[in-house]
Amino acid sequence: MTSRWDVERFGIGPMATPRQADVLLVTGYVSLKTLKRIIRTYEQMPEPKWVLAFGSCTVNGGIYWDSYNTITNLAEYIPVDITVSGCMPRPEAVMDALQTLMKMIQSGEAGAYKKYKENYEYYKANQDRVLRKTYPILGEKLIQNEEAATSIE
Amino acid sequence: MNSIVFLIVIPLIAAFLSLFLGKNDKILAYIVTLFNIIFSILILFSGKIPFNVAIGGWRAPYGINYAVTDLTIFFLVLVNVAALLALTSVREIMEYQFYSFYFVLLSSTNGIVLTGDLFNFFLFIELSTFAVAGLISYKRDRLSTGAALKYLILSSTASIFSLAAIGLIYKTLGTLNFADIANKVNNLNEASLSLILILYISSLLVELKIFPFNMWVVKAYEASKTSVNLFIHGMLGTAGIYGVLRILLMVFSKETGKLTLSGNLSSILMLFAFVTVIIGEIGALTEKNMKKILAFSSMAQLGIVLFGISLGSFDALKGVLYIVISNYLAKFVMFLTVNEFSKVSGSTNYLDMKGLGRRYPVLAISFTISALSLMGIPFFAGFWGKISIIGNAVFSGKLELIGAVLILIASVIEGVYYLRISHTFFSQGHEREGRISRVYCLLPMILALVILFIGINPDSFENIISILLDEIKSPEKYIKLILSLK
Amino acid sequence: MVEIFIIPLVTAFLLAIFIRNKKVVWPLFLISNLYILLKLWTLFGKWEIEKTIYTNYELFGAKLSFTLSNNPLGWYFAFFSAVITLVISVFSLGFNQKTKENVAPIWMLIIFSNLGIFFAADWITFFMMWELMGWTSFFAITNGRDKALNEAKYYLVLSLLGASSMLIGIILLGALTGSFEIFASAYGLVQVFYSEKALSIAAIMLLLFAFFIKSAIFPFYMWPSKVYAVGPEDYITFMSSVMIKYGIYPIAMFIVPVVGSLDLPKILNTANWIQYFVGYLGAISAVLGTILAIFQTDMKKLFAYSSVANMGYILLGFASMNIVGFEGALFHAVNHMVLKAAIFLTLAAVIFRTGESEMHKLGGLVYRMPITFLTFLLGIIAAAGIPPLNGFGSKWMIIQALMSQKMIIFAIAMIFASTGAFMYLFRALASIFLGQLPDRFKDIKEVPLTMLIPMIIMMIGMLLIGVVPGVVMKPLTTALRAVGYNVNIASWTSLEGALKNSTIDLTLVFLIFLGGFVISAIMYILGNKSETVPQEDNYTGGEYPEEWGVNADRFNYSYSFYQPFKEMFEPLLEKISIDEFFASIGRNFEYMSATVQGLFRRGEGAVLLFSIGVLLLILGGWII
Amino acid sequence: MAQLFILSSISLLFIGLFGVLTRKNIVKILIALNIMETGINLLLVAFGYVENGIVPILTSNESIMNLTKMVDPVPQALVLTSIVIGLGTTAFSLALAIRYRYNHNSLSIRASEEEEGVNI
Amino acid sequence: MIEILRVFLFGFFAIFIGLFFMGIGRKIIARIQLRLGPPFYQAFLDVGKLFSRKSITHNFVMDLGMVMSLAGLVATMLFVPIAGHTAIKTSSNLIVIMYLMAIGYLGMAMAVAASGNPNATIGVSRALTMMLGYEVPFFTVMLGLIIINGTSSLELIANSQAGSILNWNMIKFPLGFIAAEIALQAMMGEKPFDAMIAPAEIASGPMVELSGKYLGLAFLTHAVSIFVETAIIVNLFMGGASNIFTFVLKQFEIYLITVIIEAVFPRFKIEQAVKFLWTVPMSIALLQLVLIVF
Repeated sequence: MTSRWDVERFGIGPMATPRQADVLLVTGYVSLKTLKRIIRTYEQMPEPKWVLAFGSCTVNGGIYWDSYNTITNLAEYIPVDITVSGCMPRPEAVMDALQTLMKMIQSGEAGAYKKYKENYEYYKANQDRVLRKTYPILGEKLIQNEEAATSIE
Repeated sequence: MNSIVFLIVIPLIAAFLSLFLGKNDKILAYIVTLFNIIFSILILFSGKIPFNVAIGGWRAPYGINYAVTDLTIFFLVLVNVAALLALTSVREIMEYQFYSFYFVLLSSTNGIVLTGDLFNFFLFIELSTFAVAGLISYKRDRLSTGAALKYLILSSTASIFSLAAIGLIYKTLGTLNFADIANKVNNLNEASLSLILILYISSLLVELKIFPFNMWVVKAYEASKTSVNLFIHGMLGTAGIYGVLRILLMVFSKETGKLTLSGNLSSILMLFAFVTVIIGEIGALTEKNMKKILAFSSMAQLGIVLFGISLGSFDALKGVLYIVISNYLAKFVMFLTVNEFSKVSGSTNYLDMKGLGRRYPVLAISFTISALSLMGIPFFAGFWGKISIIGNAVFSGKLELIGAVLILIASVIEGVYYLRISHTFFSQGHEREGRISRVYCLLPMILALVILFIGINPDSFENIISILLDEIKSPEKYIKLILSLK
Repeated sequence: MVEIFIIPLVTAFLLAIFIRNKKVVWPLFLISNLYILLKLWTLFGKWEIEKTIYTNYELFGAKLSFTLSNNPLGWYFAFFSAVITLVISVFSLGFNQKTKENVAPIWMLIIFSNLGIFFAADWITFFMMWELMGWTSFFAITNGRDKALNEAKYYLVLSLLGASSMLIGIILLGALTGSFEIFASAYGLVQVFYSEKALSIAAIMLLLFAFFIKSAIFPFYMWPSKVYAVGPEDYITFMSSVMIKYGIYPIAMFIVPVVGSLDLPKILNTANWIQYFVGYLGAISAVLGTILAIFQTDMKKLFAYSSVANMGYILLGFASMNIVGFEGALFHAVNHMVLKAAIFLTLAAVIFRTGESEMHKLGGLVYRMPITFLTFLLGIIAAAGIPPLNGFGSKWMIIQALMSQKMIIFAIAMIFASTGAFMYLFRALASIFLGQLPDRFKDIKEVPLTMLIPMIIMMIGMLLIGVVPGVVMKPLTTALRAVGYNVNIASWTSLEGALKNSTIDLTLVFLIFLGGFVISAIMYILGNKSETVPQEDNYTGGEYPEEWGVNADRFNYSYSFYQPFKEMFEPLLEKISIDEFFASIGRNFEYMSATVQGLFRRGEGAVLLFSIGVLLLILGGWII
Repeated sequence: MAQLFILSSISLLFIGLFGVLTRKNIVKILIALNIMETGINLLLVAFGYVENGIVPILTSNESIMNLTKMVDPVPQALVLTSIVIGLGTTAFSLALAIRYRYNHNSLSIRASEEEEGVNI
Repeated sequence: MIEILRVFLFGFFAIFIGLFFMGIGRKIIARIQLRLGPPFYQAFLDVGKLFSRKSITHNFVMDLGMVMSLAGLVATMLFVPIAGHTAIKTSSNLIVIMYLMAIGYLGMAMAVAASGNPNATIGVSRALTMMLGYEVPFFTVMLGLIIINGTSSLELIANSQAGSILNWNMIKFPLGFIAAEIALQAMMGEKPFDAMIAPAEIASGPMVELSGKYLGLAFLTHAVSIFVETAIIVNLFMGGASNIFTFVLKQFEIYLITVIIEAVFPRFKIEQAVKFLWTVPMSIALLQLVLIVF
């Protein structure tokens, strides 16, 4: 996406925060840890929003298809508008996908974010099922420790 | 008006009587003190002032004489009223020694103010020294014995010096009468006059609590009872101021109404004065014991008084009189307040008196008013003194200017420690068992109101002071009166 | 005329009697202030009213008399301070329901001295009122709490030192000019200046010393930060808005006319050395106050330093010795009164509800206290000197004057300070009201009505003065004319600058701003509608902050707000520490005190010292 | 002769002063004080001393003729008084010294230095 | 009525020109980096898109602040004479302009801080620090021009340079112009002075929580600020212009310089930036000031 390929000529540019973004590019395999963050990022994006799943890993797990901590299909957890296959996909493919997405948006086909709202329970259940296995690294424990430390003082 | 001698004699008789009266001493003390007050007030309003009484019919300068002038009667009233006020702080039953010494002190201070003879003056000072030392040692504990002994040794040494001075005067002038000395003082050469003054002043400065001569003060105040503190402050101190005024300004003054001490003597005195002020205020700065604080503070106030006197101008002298009256009243208020508070709190440490000002606001406010007056804050009596002294010091010369600045700085320090104490009174404290009767709050309140009144309306006091100043300005009247010259 | 002096005294007495009954005290306080304000209103224009008390007390051969006169400049200050006081006293009604202590009687005495300072026609009266204000504020600051003692002591020492220097200054002045009346002594000083140069300058400097202390100008800039941090909040509001002006008023009244009428040699063709002296102190105060304010973590300290900076601006206005600068400085004095009162009222409200004055422990209060927030917002906009509010006009006038006098260093210092003001003001805004609301403040409420009304009044006041500066400028110019300055009566809406073609119409500025607002609002309305999310919903790189033990309290960026900036200045500030200097003086005095006490504690040595004394007497008085 | 008196009195005075300044024992200090006092009394008498003078008592009419030869009586009166006072002082001081010894268990003037603390 | 129309006309004109500049600026940067770059109307499209999206707000302060920020800048713009015209007859006082601009920044800062995101607050703290950095040299330059002309009216200063190009302050006071240019670079928040945005470091700083129309308003604010700042420089140093096209052209020249600098520079740390601004441009400006005054 750098100056050699220059996506900016289509008016496309990277944004630093989900608040400013229209499209979420999920590039590469999605581990459970990543999924959690992807979901939060996705939920923080203002509507309308679209998801571009990038590479085989997001579609079927790719070479991580049997990994214990990698999900195989991103679409089960957040609605995906368009996917790019390949491992890795070439930049041309990505640019093509983006342009296709633009066309889809113009024709009104791309409305997956509505699906997410409608079928929220489904997605939520899927997310919960896998995310139950992940625990916060510090979380409650840290807070408790700190409280204990302060009470000792 | 020969009966003026009663002022001295009756307390002396009472001193003997008190040995036998036992518990009735207190009543006797009140009676005698009241008698003295009433008597001096009667003299004040008799319209015969000024007059001169030659004892035994020996006309001055040959005999001892008691002269009553405006200045005398003013200090006489102050001394006697001080005695009464101080007596009110005596609550417990005292043994006969206390009252006996008290009567001696009363008699001798009255004598100091009344007498017109240098040797007589010395005698009364010696007598008062006894009395004070006795009163200080009344408690008989370690502290008070040490303090009394210290005071006694110091004042004995001082009295030897003054005796030497008296001898010298007699040798050179052939007389010991105030008026006669004043009349003849111009015949003296500078050197002898200086020596005489040096020897005499150094003993007076012991009573005036001026710095290198005042090592007894703090211990004596700390060791003795509040009533004794008040005796020292109100009677001895006031009489001492009278002595300085009379002897420096009216007896040994070569020009009328000027402190024309020979050579650098007035500068040295001034140096002593403001060193005393600084020492006093700095000493009080971190002190916790209220009595010591008050001792340091009265030291400093008398330093200011001496500073004003050594300036040698009448405006400054007016300021001195304001300071005298402000210090006189304020210290009474403070000592009485501290007395009451320390009874409730069980200690003289001011930190232990936390919160008492909330329960007894009258006392605490009175204390604050007196503190502000001592600091020379406007609307209180001390201000009129301070502005006068500082105003005259600024233009008198370099040393005077430095002195004025130091005194102002000292008053800042004074402000810090006094208002800190006031604040402690008003801050949140814990409950205490003891109670202070409302009656005891009354006296400090009245005295504080007097301070406030003088501060707001200096006119009321200005008239008295102008009469006093008139007398100091013209010692020749005094000479004429006593020597019956035409 | 006399009533406004008697009423506070009587009220103070009554307040002292009813001190334990809060239901009586504060309404009485309010009524008394209301009365004073109304009375002052009727005094406008009646400049000839005068009341003299004669005494027999003689000083320098003349009988003293105390004169209170309705002088125009004093009225200007007194009136606006009375307005502020009234507003604060409404606030106090609600604020003091919780407090245990009661500052009202002392405060009333300070109001008495306040009026006295502004209406005194002679120096002795002025000095008396000045001293009264000094020690009463000590008690008001401590207010019976031990934790405030050290700070109050610091203030007391400075204020007594100032008063002492003022006393000597007054005495010098009286001796030089033969009069204690302020105006007469000003004329007299100008006449004797050339013959008694050293003494006259000494008198001016001694007076300035006192005024600088009271207005927290550079070497004495420390006390506001100490005092405001511990004092009772409603009284501190009064102090920061009204009392800090006590140094400004006599400078305007006496120093500026005197220095203005002197013909001193000019440095570099711009100004004389007194102007530069005053100006440099002002510039240093403005810059240093700003820099220090940026680093504070306590909000009251922050605004204390902001006051120091503002006093610096006012002094710069005086230093310009230009009528626009002079008017600007006086205008700024009132503006600062209004805006500081507004800001400190909000701070008091915040402390009333949260009990917290460290900024990094607060945050997000806008969710719970919107009106307080709005007042604070307007207050800081005014304090930053941004146009539609009131701080702008006066700052603008001062800068104009400085530029017209070619005082480039001062103008740059002023710009530095007012740009730096954005930094600390925004810091306060962001840390207190914006950001995340900590859990422990979840259930606080907006302050009660009696505290809201004053804040709303202050908001209206700031906006009113900002949009219609004539509200203040008309009385000011009228007063200045009455004093004898050759000024035009200001119009309601516009301000005149010192440079060519520089009249600005503040109402027009406001209208243009409104125009901009309308355009902006149109754009806003044109946009799609928005959805409100809770404060926890924030971009965090996809992380859940709570999983990392980060709660709302920690999720605020407010502790080392300007850390890089601070690192730039730290080496400089560490080297120059006036605070440490004063502290070391205090310590030395304590050591000396211990030494002296030790001297008196000794058993022996009494006779030795006695002999030394005699020896000294003999040496000094007899031999030499 | 008078010079001799004065010289000796002044030397007594300084001896006494030296004693007061250097001694630590209270009794010794009091003795030194008394020496000083004696010195001063001697001084006073010396001031009124007249070489080959007579007693200042008017015994007969002739004695009026010898007024100039009479010793001045006033210093003698003064000395008498001051001796009495000195006696009183000494007695009182000694009484206090006993009390001091009783309280401090010592007669050293330094013994009272360590006193600290607060009492009513 | 006419006045109101003029206000709207000037306001929208400034927005239009600002967005136009932004678009061209992006294109130029792309060309410098050997890219094709977006079309020049891309900025309009962006703004249109942002305003049509749904947006997220945290509380009313965000709405108020964003509106205030654009309002402040537009109001400032109305004071700046454009080719000798202002929307409403005023003396176009420089100090008023400088302070009015601040209200826009304050509004923006308030809005983003209200979101409660620490990144935004960090960004604002950096922006304000930077502000202290550039205001001082910029004002120093201005001060020289004000003192030599004896007026603080921007219009009069512009008029005083009428005539040939040699009358321009840019030629007469080259040092001042250089200092002002550097300060302008910081004022616009372009590289190397863009520590407050720093997308990779603090997630685009103040803009981190802005979405939809809020971001749109921020864009517009930026556009107007470009317009205002370049207009001030044009009036101060390039003698204004007789007609509007020349004026915009001159503005564009100024903008071009900043864009070119931006394209080739990396980023200063914030304290480095402030130190740089207080040493290099400040000393140049002071030198200029001393030359002018004495």
